[in-house]
Amino acid sequence: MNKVVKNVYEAIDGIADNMTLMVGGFGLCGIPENSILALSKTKIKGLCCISNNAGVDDFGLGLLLKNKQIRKMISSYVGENAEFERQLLSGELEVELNPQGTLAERIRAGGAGIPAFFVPAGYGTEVAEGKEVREFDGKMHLMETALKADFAIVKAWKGDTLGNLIYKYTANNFNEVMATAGKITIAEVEELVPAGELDPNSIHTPGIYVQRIFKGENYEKRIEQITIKLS
Amino acid sequence: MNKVVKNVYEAIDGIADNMTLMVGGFGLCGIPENSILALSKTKIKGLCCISNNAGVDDFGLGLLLKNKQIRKMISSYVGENAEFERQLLSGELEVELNPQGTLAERIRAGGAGIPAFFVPAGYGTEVAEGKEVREFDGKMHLMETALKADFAIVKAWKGDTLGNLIYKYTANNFNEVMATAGKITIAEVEELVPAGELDPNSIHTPGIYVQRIFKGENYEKRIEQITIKLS
Amino acid sequence: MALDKNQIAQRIAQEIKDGDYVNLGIGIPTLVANYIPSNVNVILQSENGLLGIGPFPTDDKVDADLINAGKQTITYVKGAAFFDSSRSFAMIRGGHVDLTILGAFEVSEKGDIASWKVPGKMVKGMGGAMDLVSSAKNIIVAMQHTNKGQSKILKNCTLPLTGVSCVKKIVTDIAVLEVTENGFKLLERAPGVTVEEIINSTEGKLIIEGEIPEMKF
Amino acid sequence: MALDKNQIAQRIAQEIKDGDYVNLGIGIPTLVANYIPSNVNVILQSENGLLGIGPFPTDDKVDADLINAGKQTITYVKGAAFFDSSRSFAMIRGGHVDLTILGAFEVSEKGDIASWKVPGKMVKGMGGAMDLVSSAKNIIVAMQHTNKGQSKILKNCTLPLTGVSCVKKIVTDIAVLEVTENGFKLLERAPGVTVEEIINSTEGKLIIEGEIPEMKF
Repeated sequence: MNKVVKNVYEAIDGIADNMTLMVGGFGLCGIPENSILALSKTKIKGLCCISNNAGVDDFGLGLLLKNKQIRKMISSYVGENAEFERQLLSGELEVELNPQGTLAERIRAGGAGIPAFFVPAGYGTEVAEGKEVREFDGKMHLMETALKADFAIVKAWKGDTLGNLIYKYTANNFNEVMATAGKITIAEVEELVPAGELDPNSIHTPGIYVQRIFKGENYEKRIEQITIKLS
Repeated sequence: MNKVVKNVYEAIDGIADNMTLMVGGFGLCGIPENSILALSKTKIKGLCCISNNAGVDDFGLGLLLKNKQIRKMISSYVGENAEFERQLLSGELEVELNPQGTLAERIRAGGAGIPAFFVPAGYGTEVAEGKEVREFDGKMHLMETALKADFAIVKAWKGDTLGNLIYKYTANNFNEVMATAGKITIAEVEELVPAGELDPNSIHTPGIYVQRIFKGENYEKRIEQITIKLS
Repeated sequence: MALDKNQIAQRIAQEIKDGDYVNLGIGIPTLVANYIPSNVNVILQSENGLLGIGPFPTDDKVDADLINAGKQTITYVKGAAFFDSSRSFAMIRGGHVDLTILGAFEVSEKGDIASWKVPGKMVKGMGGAMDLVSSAKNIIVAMQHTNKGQSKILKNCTLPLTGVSCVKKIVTDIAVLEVTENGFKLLERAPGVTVEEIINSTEGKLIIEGEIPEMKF
Repeated sequence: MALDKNQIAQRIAQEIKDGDYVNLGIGIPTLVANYIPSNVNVILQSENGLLGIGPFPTDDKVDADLINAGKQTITYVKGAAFFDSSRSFAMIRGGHVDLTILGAFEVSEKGDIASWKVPGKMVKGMGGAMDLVSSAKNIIVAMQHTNKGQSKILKNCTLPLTGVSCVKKIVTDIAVLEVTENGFKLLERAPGVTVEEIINSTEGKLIIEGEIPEMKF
C-alpha cells in the first residue's frame, strides 16, 4: 500500500485529454497549486473541470484556461477572470453553472453512491430547466444527479502516508467532498507525516479515498482580497 | 445564547407523549445514558424512537421498552433484547427495520434538507416493498425519504458552551448525524468546556445543531462483548 | 433622506435576535456585522465553511487559509467550527441558519428574488445564493429601492430569478417592507422620506395601513 | 475432510490483495483477519465508523468507546480514522471498500444472497448487510455448503433476500465457487472432498471444467 508518489508529475500521471477532473478550492483558497501548475506544463487538453471557481487570469485554473486546456467548467461562480469571459463569449468554453450547495451535494452523492436526490435550490429558476420537479411536504424540489470524476485533485494541510488528510480553516471548502468522488484522488499536502501521527478522531478525509499523495512545494497561497482591520 | 442546561431534567423538558426521538449510539456504545435514564423515570409514553439498536433488557433503550414507553422503533438491528421480542410478538411494539446505511442516510437527509434520495440497498428485498424503484447507470435503486425528530438526543465526549461537539472513537456512530436532524437537539457530554477550548478544525458537530447541552454523570459505559487478546 | 449603505446595514442589524445564526451575503449585508449591538450574541455563518466569523484581521494575522464567502481575509471567534462545502450547505439547506441577509437586483410582491444575472452582461454565476434563498428560515433583502428612477420593488421580477416566494422582508434606502400574501406591506420610512415618495418608487402592490413610522437608529 | 470455520477463514484470506480495504462481517469473516499474511497490508473497515481495525485489546486497553460492528472491544492501527455512521456508509455505498466478506444462509446461482431473516424466528434486523452487498466492488461469502443435508447453494434462495446478483465468490466447508452468468463454477475442492460429493451437495447449477484442484493452505 504505497500511496506516496515522488513528485507532482508522478501524481498527475494518467490524466489525459477529455477527462473530467475535480479541482478543490474556493476562489484561490485551498487550491492544489502544484498539480495545477504541473498540468499547465503538459499538452493535456479538452478537460472538463468541476471546480467551484475558475481561478484568476494568471493563477489557479486560470493557468489552464489561458492554455485552452479546458473544454468545459462545472462551477457555481466564475467571475474573476477576463480570459474566461473571452472564451465563454467566443464559444470556445462551455460552462455549466450550479448553485453552490447543489454542486457540493452532487459531488458528495458521487462519492457516496447516491445517483440522485432532491433539493429546493433552483426551483422556479433557469437551473430547473429540463429537471424533474417534485413536491415534498408542500415544497417544490428539483432532482439533481451525482457527479464523479476521473481524477479528483485536492490540497490538504496535513496528510499521512496512508492518505488520511486534515484541512486548515476555510481551505477545506470543496477539497474534502471532492476527495470522495474521484476514481483516482490525488492529494497534495503542506506536511506529509508517517501514518499514526494524525489524531484518528480528527481526520477529515479517511485514507481510503486517496490513491496518491505528495508534499507540495513553494505554496504561493495568493489572496484575492486582503482586508485588514486598522487597529 | 445560553445552551447549557442545569441538569438532565431541564435537558429533556418538553419531550411529550407520542413524540419522535432520535437516540444516538451503536449497541450500548455512545448512548446518551443520562437522558435515557431520566426519560425512564418519567411517565412519557407512545414514543417513536429512531435508534440503530434497542439496548439490552436492563440498559439503554431497554429501560424505556421495559416501561412500555416506546410505541415504535425505527432501527437496523434489534437482536439483543428479550423484552423487545416479547412486545414485538404480542403486537405491543411496532418495528420498522431499515438497512443501517439507509437509516444513517435518511437521518443525514433530514438534517440536510434533502427530502428524498436513491440508494441501491434493499432493491429486490422486502425493504423495497411500496418504494419507488428507478434505474441509474444500469443499476436498480430505491427512493428513500428523510427522517427528522422532535428531539435528537446525542452523547459526545467533549462539548463546549456553544454546543460544538467532539466524539471519541466509535462512540460517534449515529450521534453526529442525529444531532443534525432534531428540531431540538440535546447533547450530553463527558466534558463540558468553555467556547474556544476545542480545536475549530476538529469539531464533529458544529454548535448550530445543538440547542441544549449538559455534562452527564456516572457514565457506566457498559460493554456488550468484552473481547481481549491474551498476551 | 435616503439611507446610505451603512445606514441600510444599521437598520437591518435591528432585525437580528440574540442567539441567531446568520448568513451575511456580499456587499451591504457584510456591513451589517458592524452594527450588531454588543449585548446581542450572534454567530455568523460563512458558506465556504465556517460558523463563527470574526472581525477582519490585523495586518500580522492575515491568513490565506481563512477567508469569507466574499474571498476577504477574516478571523474566527472563540467557539468557531470549520467544515467543508457539502456540510456547510447541508446546514443551510436543512434550515439551521436562522436568518439570511442578501442583496438583490429585484424583488417581486410574491417574494421572488432576482440577484444573479443580468442579460447582456457577463454571467458570473449564482454562487450560494440559490441555496440560501430556497432554504433559509428567514430572508431579509438589502437593496436600493430604485435604479435610475426605475422601481426594483416589482409586481413581477424582470430578471432571471434566484428563487421564488422566499423573501420575507426588504430594507431599502427609503423603506422597510414586509412581503405578505397580499403584497408589500410598508412598515417604516427612512427619516424624512414621505409615504408618497415610497408609493412613487414602488411598482409592486404596496399596502399602507395607518401611520407609517420613521426608522429609528 | 470438510473445512472447519478457521480453515474457511484461512482459505478466504488468500483472496485478499495487498492494499485492499476490507469489510469483515460477523462470524467466520471476523476470523479471516487472523490469517492475512504479514506481507499483505490490509486496512479493515468497521461499518460502525472505523477504518483501521486493530487486534483485540489486552485487558488494560479495553475501551467501551472502541468496538467493532459485532460490538466486540477492539483496538485501532496506526493511521486509523474514525467517522460517523453516515460517512461510514457513504464510503461503503460509494464503492470505496474493495472487498466485503460476509456469512449467508443461502446463495443462489444468480448471486442472490439470503442472510438476515428466517421465517418463524425472531427478526433481529439486517444491520449493514443490505448496504454492503448492494455496493461492494467484490463480495465473498463464507458459509456452510449444506445445513442438515440440505444444500444452501441453490437455484433460487428460499429465504428473504439480503441482496440480488451481488455475490462474486463463495468459500464453503467443501468448495470454492465462483458465481458466473451460467451458474456456480467450481474452482477448488476442500482437501479430500470429491467432486461428486460437491455435486451431491449443490442444488444450483454447477459448472465443472477440467480437473478441480484441492485448496492449498
